[in-house]
Amino acid sequence: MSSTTLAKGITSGLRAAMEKDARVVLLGEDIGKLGGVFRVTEGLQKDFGEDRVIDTPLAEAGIVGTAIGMALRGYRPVVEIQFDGFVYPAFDHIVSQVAKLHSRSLGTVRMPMVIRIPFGGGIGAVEHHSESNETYFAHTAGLRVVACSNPHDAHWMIRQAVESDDPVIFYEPKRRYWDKGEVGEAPDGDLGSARVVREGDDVTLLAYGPMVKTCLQAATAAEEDGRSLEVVDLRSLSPLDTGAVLASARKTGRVVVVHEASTFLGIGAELSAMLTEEAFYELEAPVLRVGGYNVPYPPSRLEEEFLPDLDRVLDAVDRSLAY
Amino acid sequence: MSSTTLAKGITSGLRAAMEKDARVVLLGEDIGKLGGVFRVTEGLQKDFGEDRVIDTPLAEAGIVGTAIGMALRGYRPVVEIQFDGFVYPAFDHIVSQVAKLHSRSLGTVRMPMVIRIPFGGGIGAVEHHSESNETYFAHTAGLRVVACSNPHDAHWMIRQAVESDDPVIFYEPKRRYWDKGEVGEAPDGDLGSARVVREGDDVTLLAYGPMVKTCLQAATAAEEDGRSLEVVDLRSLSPLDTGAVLASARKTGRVVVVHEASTFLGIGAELSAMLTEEAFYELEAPVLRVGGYNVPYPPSRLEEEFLPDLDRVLDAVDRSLAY
Amino acid sequence: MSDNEVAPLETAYGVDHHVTRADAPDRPAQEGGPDMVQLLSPEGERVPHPELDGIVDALSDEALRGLYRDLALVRRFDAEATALQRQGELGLWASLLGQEAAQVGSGRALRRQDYAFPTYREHGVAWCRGVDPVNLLGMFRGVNHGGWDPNEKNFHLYTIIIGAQTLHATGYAMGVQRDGDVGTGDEGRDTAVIAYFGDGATSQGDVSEALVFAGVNNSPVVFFCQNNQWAISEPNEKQTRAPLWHRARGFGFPGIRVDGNDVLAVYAVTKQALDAARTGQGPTFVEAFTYRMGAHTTSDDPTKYRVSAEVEVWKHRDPIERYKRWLTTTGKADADFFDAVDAEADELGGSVRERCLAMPDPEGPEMFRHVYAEEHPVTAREREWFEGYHASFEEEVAR
Amino acid sequence: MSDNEVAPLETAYGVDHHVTRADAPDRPAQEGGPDMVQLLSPEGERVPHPELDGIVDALSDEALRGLYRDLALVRRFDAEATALQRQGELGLWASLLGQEAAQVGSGRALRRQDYAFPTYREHGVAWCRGVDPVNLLGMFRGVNHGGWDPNEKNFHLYTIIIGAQTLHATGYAMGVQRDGDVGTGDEGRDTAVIAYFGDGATSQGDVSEALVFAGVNNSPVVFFCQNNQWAISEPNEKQTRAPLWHRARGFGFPGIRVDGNDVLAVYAVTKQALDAARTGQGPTFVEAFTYRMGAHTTSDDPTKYRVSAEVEVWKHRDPIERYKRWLTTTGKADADFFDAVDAEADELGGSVRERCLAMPDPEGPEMFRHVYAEEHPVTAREREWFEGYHASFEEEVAR
Ligand SMILES: Cc1ncc(C[n+]2csc(CCOP(=O)(O)OP(=O)(O)O)c2C)c(N)n1
Ligand SMILES: Cc1ncc(C[n+]2csc(CCOP(=O)(O)OP(=O)(O)O)c2C)c(N)n1
Ligand SMILES: [Mg+2]
Ligand SMILES: [Mg+2]
Repeated sequence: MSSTTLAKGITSGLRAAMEKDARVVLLGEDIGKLGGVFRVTEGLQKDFGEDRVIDTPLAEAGIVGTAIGMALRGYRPVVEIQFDGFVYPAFDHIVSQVAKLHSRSLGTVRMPMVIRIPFGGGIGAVEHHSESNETYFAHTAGLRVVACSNPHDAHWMIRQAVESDDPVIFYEPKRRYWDKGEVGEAPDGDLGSARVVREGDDVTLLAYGPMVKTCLQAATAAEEDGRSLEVVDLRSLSPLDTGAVLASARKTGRVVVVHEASTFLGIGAELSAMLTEEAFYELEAPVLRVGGYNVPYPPSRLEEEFLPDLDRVLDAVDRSLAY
Repeated sequence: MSSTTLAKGITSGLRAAMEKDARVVLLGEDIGKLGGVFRVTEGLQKDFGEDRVIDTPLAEAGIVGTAIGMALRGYRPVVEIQFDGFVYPAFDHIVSQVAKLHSRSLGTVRMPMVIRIPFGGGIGAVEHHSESNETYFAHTAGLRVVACSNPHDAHWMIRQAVESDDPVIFYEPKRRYWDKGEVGEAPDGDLGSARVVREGDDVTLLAYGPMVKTCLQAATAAEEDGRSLEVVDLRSLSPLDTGAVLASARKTGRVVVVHEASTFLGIGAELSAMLTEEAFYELEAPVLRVGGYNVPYPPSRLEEEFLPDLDRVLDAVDRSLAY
Repeated sequence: MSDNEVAPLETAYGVDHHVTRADAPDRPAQEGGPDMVQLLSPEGERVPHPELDGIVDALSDEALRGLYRDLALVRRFDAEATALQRQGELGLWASLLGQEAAQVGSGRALRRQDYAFPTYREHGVAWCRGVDPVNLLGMFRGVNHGGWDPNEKNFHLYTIIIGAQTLHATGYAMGVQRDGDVGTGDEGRDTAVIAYFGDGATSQGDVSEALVFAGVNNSPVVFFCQNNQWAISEPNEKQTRAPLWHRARGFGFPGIRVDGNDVLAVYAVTKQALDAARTGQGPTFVEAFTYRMGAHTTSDDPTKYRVSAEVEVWKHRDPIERYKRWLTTTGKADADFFDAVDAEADELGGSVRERCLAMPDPEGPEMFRHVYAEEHPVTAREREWFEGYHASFEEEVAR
Repeated sequence: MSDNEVAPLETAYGVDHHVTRADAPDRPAQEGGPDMVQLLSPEGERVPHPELDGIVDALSDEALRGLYRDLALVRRFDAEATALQRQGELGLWASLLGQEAAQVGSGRALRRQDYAFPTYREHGVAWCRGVDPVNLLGMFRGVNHGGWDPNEKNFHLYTIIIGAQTLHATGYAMGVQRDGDVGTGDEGRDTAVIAYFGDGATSQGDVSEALVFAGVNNSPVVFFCQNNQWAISEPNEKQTRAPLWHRARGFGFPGIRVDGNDVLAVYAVTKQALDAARTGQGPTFVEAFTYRMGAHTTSDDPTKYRVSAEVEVWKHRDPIERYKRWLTTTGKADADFFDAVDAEADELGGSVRERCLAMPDPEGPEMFRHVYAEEHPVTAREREWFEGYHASFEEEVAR
């Protein structure tokens, strides 16, 4: 038990994974001496050497493409994408190769690769540094997509991701990197599981990554108004933990999904469709979505208005309760 | 009025657009002498010259990237992506540049670009040649995404797409390329509009591209069982014509969405979420989704089992009516 | 096939190139130019080459006959596959006609521990790697996306996305380096990787990035470009302004052009490059100058874009004829040998045909297998649904 | 600034390069090497260069002093921006410290009709293109993604996605060709395009693809690479095994290395390359060998990865000091001139600061504008919702 930041939770998770398995290698831009722009890999090159913590040329297709080759040779590569908006040059390798190689090879080839992506807004960054692109990957069969929201999960989920024999897109909520919390002795369930992080009866809030904290704050605020909100941290977006989500939805009958990504075809769309299919008669209100607007991520001076916040979550809760 | 194939409907549409505006240029692999692997650009290089019908190097990022530059110079580039699965190397340019340049430049720059993508399965092709990747683009603000389903629309929609000052991802249902039909004198509404292609009362089928025909067949078959299905050709996926979709949904109270793309975060998810939000009390059944399974597109000998067909559509209709 | 010593590379690769603004593309002559390494003329005469002769001279007559057998069998297999496609047994076929020497020459230069990354046309390399040819048909027949275990054959699956495999090869080579399997001096251990790609592929960013990564890491990988002059309908000059073998220099390692229709030259040049790689001298770019004698694939119609006179010129440079002539005139092989190979080829053709027709179609639920290595609830639920749904039809039919 | 005749290119670019396996990366010496074009030594002495002297000699003293003014003002502006960031007025700043000569030299070689495609660090080029420096701050302050009309300045928006703009530049140049604005002999019409990018960018596939497209199309584009030795924390040898200027040859056009801290050499070399482009001689790759004196951006901490001794070495090669020395010793400028420039710089700094602080924050609904050029119902509905939602708060507050 120790208190640490979300970023350092990942660092220690990576360290543990690297100590346990010599085949774990890290690849990325500036991850060596600099320790990555968010210092997540700080100290790892010093301790594990340049062969295992590889400062690559500046080319994301090259990074993921060579990581595929290393995986074929038996390595377990962990790739760092410097910022969410820089993953697209590697998109082809991720969706056409990483996601498909296991199935294409009839199971003879495995792709135990983790692609770490610091994602989302809220840090006042310039363009391309605040994207929430999880839909692209969650829609792609063959990938697992997860997002951590606190130091404990950050630590354990990265270890689980590295241990998974499937490729995992690992989203890190960059504006929560510096949030502190305890890292417990064991993971909370496996990589595909959601977790109820606050129990409640009136409305269910479904969130992941940076929005979990926002939803918890909303729940606290709502309590003052006598409203009991349940908050579920989805943790995994592909697969969705439909059992956990359904259980909560059935209990409250009202669901609000919250994410930074644009709502149009955001994860909220899938959750709404799935919940309506599975619990048609149990929902008292339509699943409501609170997300980024359907516009390119705006200049940072507008990001507070773009991003879902406590008020917008509570507004949706009100609307849900009005049904 | 003339009867022609869907492919030739596009050819004549492109020809008309090029005759009307000398700034319209075509770029792609093998689109010159060969006329494209589907012969959609057949004869155009001969008539408009190599400067306007450009056989590019084999590099999709290069094609879209240089098309952006040509658009900045005032041209209206129409890019052909040879097959759906080959668009990913250009993904970065499409989502980070094409989609954003107008807004990034505060409106001073326009991106009147069309990216033509033959899409979907059903032609017995090898891997990467049968993808339905519309979710990726429809989720991307700044792009318009449309799909034609018949020769008339093919002709007029490509002309509208070329005339649009916004970037348009133009999906062509490759297995319907050889379907014949009349091309009328004028377009059916503007580029963003859906169209009711068969009226009915019991259940609404929402489809686009190749699945429109499948749904029409299903509606004919259902008629024999005394079921009246309404079929709406969405035509535009971004924006969705919510007015038309809602009108039909309200009329029948039951909706089935059909597409080849995997259902998880497919367009059906958005339609389900939107319809449930907008017409919660009017739906008699949850919006049901019939789509590709959530697996990589299988070897072609399995594609009939992978793709939605008449039976699967009718099965969903039955399930919808059972509510 | 016997192994040889590493010849000094500098001499072979010391050719200089100087691009001026006046530099003209290769076509329409499509001559390899004075820098092209050739050991056998189109007439089947041995062209001396001080640096490479040793590699070829070290081959036993049996090995030399073996190369011929490879060429002939691969061509026969390819013809059978084309026929199978015409008869509707395959959805598509990408013929290697004309490129047999480029593939067999390089494929036979590989050691067992080496690893090859093919495109979709490397049937000759697959043959050299011991892949049962019938397994190459699965993808084209639509019964699978690749019918062999890459790790068993050290031969990756066919890659359709142009150029992607060059990065996979480079990464694999980076893994080889980390395993310490370079420059140990142990013949059975030191490992090289070879990436195959076409002339068109050189335009893809992926290929250039592979050159960057391989150069920077000094990785044991050979970039083997079969310049068959065409990328579907686009001739070479639509892809590059400079000869392709010039490309590598700017990334910090040597490039060389070899006559891709000369099996001996391809063998020698590739072997030298592979040995350079495995001994720690880093990557080499080999441009095998050859020609796609047939259509791009069976779906293609080359009469739309190229003249038959060009094909005629290249017929004269046929890789098998020239090698046969040399084997005959040097007395290394006689009519009996050629007859035996012909017979074996017919047998192979028949067997491939028979086994192709016998290939079972996959079962529907197969598509849900192997999507993930570990249980995935969405896939599991869908498979269940799928099975139930199809079972309901069978019940209906049964009733 | 006066214009000059096109000097013959072959001589300037006739330098040959020969990469051997032993080829060592440039660091840690970071010497430009014998092939680097230099017209002014770090000591401020004029190095004769038969082919390029004519270009520089044709510049009037006024023009030469103008170059100094540009360098000094740009540096001052940059320092002000860094200060504004430290004070929280900008979210980030990417300083060009040390790269003034590379940017001003190349920027002043452009004609009005030419078009430039920058990265995020081309403040000096922006200056030469007539962009009001305060507009460069908008993106870093977070009030917009780019605050000028690219078509008015013939200066594209800053591009953050590394390398992407090289393809945009190439496409733009393909448009120029189609407009017939190459090789007409009309000085006001013939147009060249310049693409700026860094050493790190050369690894991106996009950049290589741009070289392919430009080569194949013989497009009027100059690839201007500022090799400032670092890509954030990664030194040049992590990106390339060969000197960067070697890269172009394999794509079929010339490359040249110029001392990027020598404003005269950069001007001359770029002008020659631009004129070659506009007269139809196709692309050139220019590597400006320079140094990033500061951090990558204000978010960066270079002490983590580079030694101060290196920075010291480069201080000695400062682009402004050397040019000032030369202007002084040759009597082209006197103390009064330098004082006047200093005063102007201070004024610029003050004005930039003032106007930066006065920049209005964008209004919320702005984000819905310009997403599409034509009405889009989703955006329209959302904007309405947004306005209603925020209005309701104001009502609440009002109550
Ligand atoms: C990324 C991508 N774009 C386009 C294609 C379509 N395509 C298949 S083969 C081919 C031409 C390849 O030419 P080349 O690299 O010379 O190889 P060859 O077929 O001549 O062996 C093209 C454009 C593809 N498979 N992948
Ligand atoms: C596609 C992409 N990947 C990563 C980044 C993050 N990034 C910003 S600047 C930079 C280094 C660029 O180095 P270089 O090209 O040498 O230009 P310099 O900053 O030195 O001017 C990196 C990796 C990015 N902006 N875009
Ligand atoms: Mg080829
Ligand atoms: Mg740099």
